[in-house]
Amino acid sequence: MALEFEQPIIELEARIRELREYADSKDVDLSDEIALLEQKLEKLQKEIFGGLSRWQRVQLARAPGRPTTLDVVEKVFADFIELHGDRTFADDPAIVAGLARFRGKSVVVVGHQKGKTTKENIHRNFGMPHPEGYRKAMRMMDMADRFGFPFVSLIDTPGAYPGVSAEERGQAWVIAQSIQRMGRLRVPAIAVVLGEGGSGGALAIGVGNRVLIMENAWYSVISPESCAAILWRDAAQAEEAAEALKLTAHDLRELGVVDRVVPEPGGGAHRHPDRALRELEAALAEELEGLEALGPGELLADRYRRFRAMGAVKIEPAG
Amino acid sequence: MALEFEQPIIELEARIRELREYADSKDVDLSDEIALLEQKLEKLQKEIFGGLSRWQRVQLARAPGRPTTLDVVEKVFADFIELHGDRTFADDPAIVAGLARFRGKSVVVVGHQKGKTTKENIHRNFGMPHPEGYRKAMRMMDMADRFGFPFVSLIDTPGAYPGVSAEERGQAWVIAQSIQRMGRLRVPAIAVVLGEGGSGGALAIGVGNRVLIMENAWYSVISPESCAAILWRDAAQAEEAAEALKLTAHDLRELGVVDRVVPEPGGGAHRHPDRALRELEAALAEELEGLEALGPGELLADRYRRFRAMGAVKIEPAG
Amino acid sequence: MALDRLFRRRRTRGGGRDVPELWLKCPSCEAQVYKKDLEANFMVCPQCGHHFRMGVRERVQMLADEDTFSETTGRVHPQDPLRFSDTEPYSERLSRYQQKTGRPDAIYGGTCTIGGVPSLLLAMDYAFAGGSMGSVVGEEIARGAEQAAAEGRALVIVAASGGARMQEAALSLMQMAKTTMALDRLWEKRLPYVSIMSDPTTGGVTASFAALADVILAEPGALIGFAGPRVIKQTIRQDLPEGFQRSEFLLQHGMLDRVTPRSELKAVLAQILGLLHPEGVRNDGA
Amino acid sequence: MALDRLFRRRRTRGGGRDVPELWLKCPSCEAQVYKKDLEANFMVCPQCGHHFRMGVRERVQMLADEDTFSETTGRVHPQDPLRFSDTEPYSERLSRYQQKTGRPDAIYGGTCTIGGVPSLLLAMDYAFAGGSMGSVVGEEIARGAEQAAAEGRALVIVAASGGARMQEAALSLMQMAKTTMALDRLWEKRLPYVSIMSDPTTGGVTASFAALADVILAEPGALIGFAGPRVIKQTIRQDLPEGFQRSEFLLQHGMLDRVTPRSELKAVLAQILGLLHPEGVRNDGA
Ligand SMILES: [Zn+2]
Ligand SMILES: [Zn+2]
Repeated sequence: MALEFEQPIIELEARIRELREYADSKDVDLSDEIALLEQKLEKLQKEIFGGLSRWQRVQLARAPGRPTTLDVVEKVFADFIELHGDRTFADDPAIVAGLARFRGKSVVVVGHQKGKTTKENIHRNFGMPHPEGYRKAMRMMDMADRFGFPFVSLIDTPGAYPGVSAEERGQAWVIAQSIQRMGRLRVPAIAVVLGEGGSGGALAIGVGNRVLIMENAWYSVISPESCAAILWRDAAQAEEAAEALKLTAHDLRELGVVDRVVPEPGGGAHRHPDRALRELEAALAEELEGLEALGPGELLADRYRRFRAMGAVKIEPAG
Repeated sequence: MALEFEQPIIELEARIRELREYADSKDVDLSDEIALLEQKLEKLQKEIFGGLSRWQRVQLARAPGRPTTLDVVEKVFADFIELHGDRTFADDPAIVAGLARFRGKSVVVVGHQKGKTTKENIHRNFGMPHPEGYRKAMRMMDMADRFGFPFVSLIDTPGAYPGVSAEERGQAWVIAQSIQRMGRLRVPAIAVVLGEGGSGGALAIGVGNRVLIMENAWYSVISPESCAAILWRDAAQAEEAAEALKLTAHDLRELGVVDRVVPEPGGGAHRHPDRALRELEAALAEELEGLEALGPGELLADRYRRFRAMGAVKIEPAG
Repeated sequence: MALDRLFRRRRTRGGGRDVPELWLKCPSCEAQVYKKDLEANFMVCPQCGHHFRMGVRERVQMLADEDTFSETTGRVHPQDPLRFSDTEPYSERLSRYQQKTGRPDAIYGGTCTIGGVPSLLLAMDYAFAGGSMGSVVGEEIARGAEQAAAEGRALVIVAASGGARMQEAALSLMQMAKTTMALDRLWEKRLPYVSIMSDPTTGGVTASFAALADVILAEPGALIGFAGPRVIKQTIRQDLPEGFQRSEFLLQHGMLDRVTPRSELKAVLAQILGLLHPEGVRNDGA
Repeated sequence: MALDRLFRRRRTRGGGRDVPELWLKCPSCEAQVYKKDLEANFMVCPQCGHHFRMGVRERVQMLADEDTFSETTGRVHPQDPLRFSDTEPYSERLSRYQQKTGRPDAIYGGTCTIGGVPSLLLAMDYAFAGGSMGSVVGEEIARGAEQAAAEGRALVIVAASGGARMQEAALSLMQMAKTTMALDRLWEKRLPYVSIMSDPTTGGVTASFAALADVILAEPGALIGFAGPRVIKQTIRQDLPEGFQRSEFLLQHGMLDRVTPRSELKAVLAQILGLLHPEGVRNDGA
């Protein structure tokens, strides 16, 4: 299941593991050899991960083993309790929501959820929400506002589900409503792009005072494959489309679309999820603390300023 | 189509009409005879309508020709424009909603709508809303609050639809939400029971600062037929159930459930809809004027006081 | 109105209510269960997990922290404002239920802590006229909400009801608005309200305060809905789908936060209250 | 993203865009329609009522009261922040559209009165890159909302768009949040916003400002939705239902207030604005 460009790292890791096991079982001292290989591993990781193409990052963002919303609520938050349903039509398993504690204080958490197995993926519709998912998210935003709890969203979706049922029940409407609802939160709101940030289905829960992104996540208006299919009329040009879309964490930091890149350990979050989540926890703690000083009106104004500034235009002076 | 107890009135009216036509066609003066019969008619109407049983009122409340929401918005309001949809699932024809002008000022109007023909009745589900109807109503309440317009609701339903589809989509939830939403209006709200006020499906749009009722309308927790079916285990006992439920306008005025009974002309609103609607217009004008002096907070407090006082209990002093 | 269900049920249940039975037959797995065992297991069938209905005192005992409960209900008494009579005068019906339950009407509750969170806990009594909501139930719930708001408590209501009480007609209907509007006192103070739906929760109770909680929990297999199944069957003239209007169905349709077995109910409730009312825990006042 | 539709359409349409044609074939009834007749009829087929796409100038002329329109757009110019290039560099694409339309980007509008109500009217230009929303469209809409709020005007936006503009990638996506949030300036002032959806209104435009109006009107037969029909077909691997994603379908599904033929659009819009912004009419200011 490893990605092609990871192979050298994985092979080297395997050799180190073997050497360790051998040393342990035979009770010989191979610490010098191991240390050498570990240095080599670190160098190799830096080399490979320092030179990742955008398309390779997209693959990392989708890699199995990468922390999902349920991993985050379990390991970054405490006392998580999942709450279900949109009180209108259904419970959507593609979005997970609930209450939790973060550093002792209550927070509301909402995130896209992909499955870890094929069966779970089908159950969770590969993390592609129906309108009900966004209505559940909005209900959670209401709850955050009602109790004055910070709102944390975790983005990891290829996009909102593009199916007949979703269209019939107003996919566009509910995404628009969710953007609006989140923009109106009177509490601190932080959005984190965990893996895939696919279009409006991602943005629907992305209207934070701060928007964070994991180092190997992507976030854009369209997936590279769909973009290639439309602009190049060939989905196989996804690699080129990924380059053109400038959809990586560092690209987005430069464009001002995200505020902070959460570093992933060498090898990527999918290979070292716990370390990645500790980085995320630290970043969340810092950002939340920074927002705590702001009152409801200031938070609203701060969020409007943030998104109002988005875009690249040249404005002629009034004649 | 006339009700049994109306027959003598209708016959007398027919005779007067005949006499008039005869006098006109033959050019003879029958004005004394006609005047006499008209006096008799008035006496007869008073007699019959003064002694109506509760069950007879229920029949009047359902009589074809009685003004419906669409008649009210056309004749009592000006510039009505219907707005559709709950922005979630469907447009429910059992509830009509829109903007209109009343005495020159903008108002939001929502009401149950029955059909006047069988075909229209099927289209409008006999005035029994699905959850979507109540969500449309709530959207209109939002609009009234947003613009500061008075909210007028017109109640005329046997009840919310008791079907599988309605249960699946949360009939109970949406009725509760609609009661809550209307209770939270920061604008003057007046509810008028036009015809049938059947249970929670009526109350969902009945949380007014003032609740008016047409003289021959009914309003209760259950229809007489259903009540009889449950308590007497015989739907044919509806007449007795109607008596027991004390569901007429005057009963409800006495119980404090409604604030004002809008008088209907002799013979009932279904036979003289325009005169009935003029009475309604005058009553609405007076009540709206009375509420205009109150600010948003006062309107909320007024509405809470009104409904908080409902019920008959005896409270032991604290020991 | 789902009171129809009450009558049907009572007829199909074996045995008079006043005869103490030592053994009960589980309606789900048909096992014969020793009543004491059942009571020790919070009225959950040890064989199959079927949730029997539960008395209100036992309910309060199960949810309130030990030795923290103090009753607030009991001083509000029903009237017969309509002098209602069907096959039996309402006033006599009331007396009968009052004698049977020892309570003035279909609700029981008071102040307590739950997992350390100061709360006002109310439980509807299905044994009293099918838990139907008339003026007294409405009044106690409104008072409960107001008291919780005034004293900084969470509100917890365990619903068990066939709906509004027909014998108080329009006045019962108005309780739906009264209870709903009283909940807003909690909003103003940012105090949480958790609704627990037990078997059955239908009619005007579901369509008012029970459906408007911050968090809605339901017991497994509970009948929950607006219209009663019999009425719906008459309307659609078809058999109802399997599992229709049961907790699990409602959860799938997005109406509930969780379906929680009775054995976990106290823990889940305490966790939710602790998260929604953290100041309450910190102050540690009851 | 429903930009895919744009490309498909352009290929299947007969005739180059730059050749002035005197006769057009109606795609609905297949009648040959004299172009001048069509224009005189607001681009509605006189035979069958099919609504052709309409130019933005004609749109503004049709909706604004005579001699009240004053353009506010045109000073915001697109950039190429990503130096995007697919089969053609974005910058060249932009120049081409700018030359073709005479406008810097896919939006045109200004202040006017509509039925006497002071308004800010914006129309998206489908002829410019399929009416796609990049930074300029987002900026003009945000400015429009802010100006309307500052000057006490109603906001009216005529949507005609395949969705967000891919060539500005994440920045286009952010316009969905920017435009949505700017609408709240109108809320603070109790000023109305009416959205008019014309053919097509899809993708990020539907999923942001276009769907969030106080009143949503749509033209008959317009394609309206989130995902494009081709994408949906690929997803479900089935043919789409008849009338799917057309105005009338959306109305039935509760998403629109009214489907209004172009011949009635001005009157209906004026009536709604008059009701929602009565002070505007009283002041009679433009
Ligand atoms: Zn059992
Ligand atoms: Zn044609």
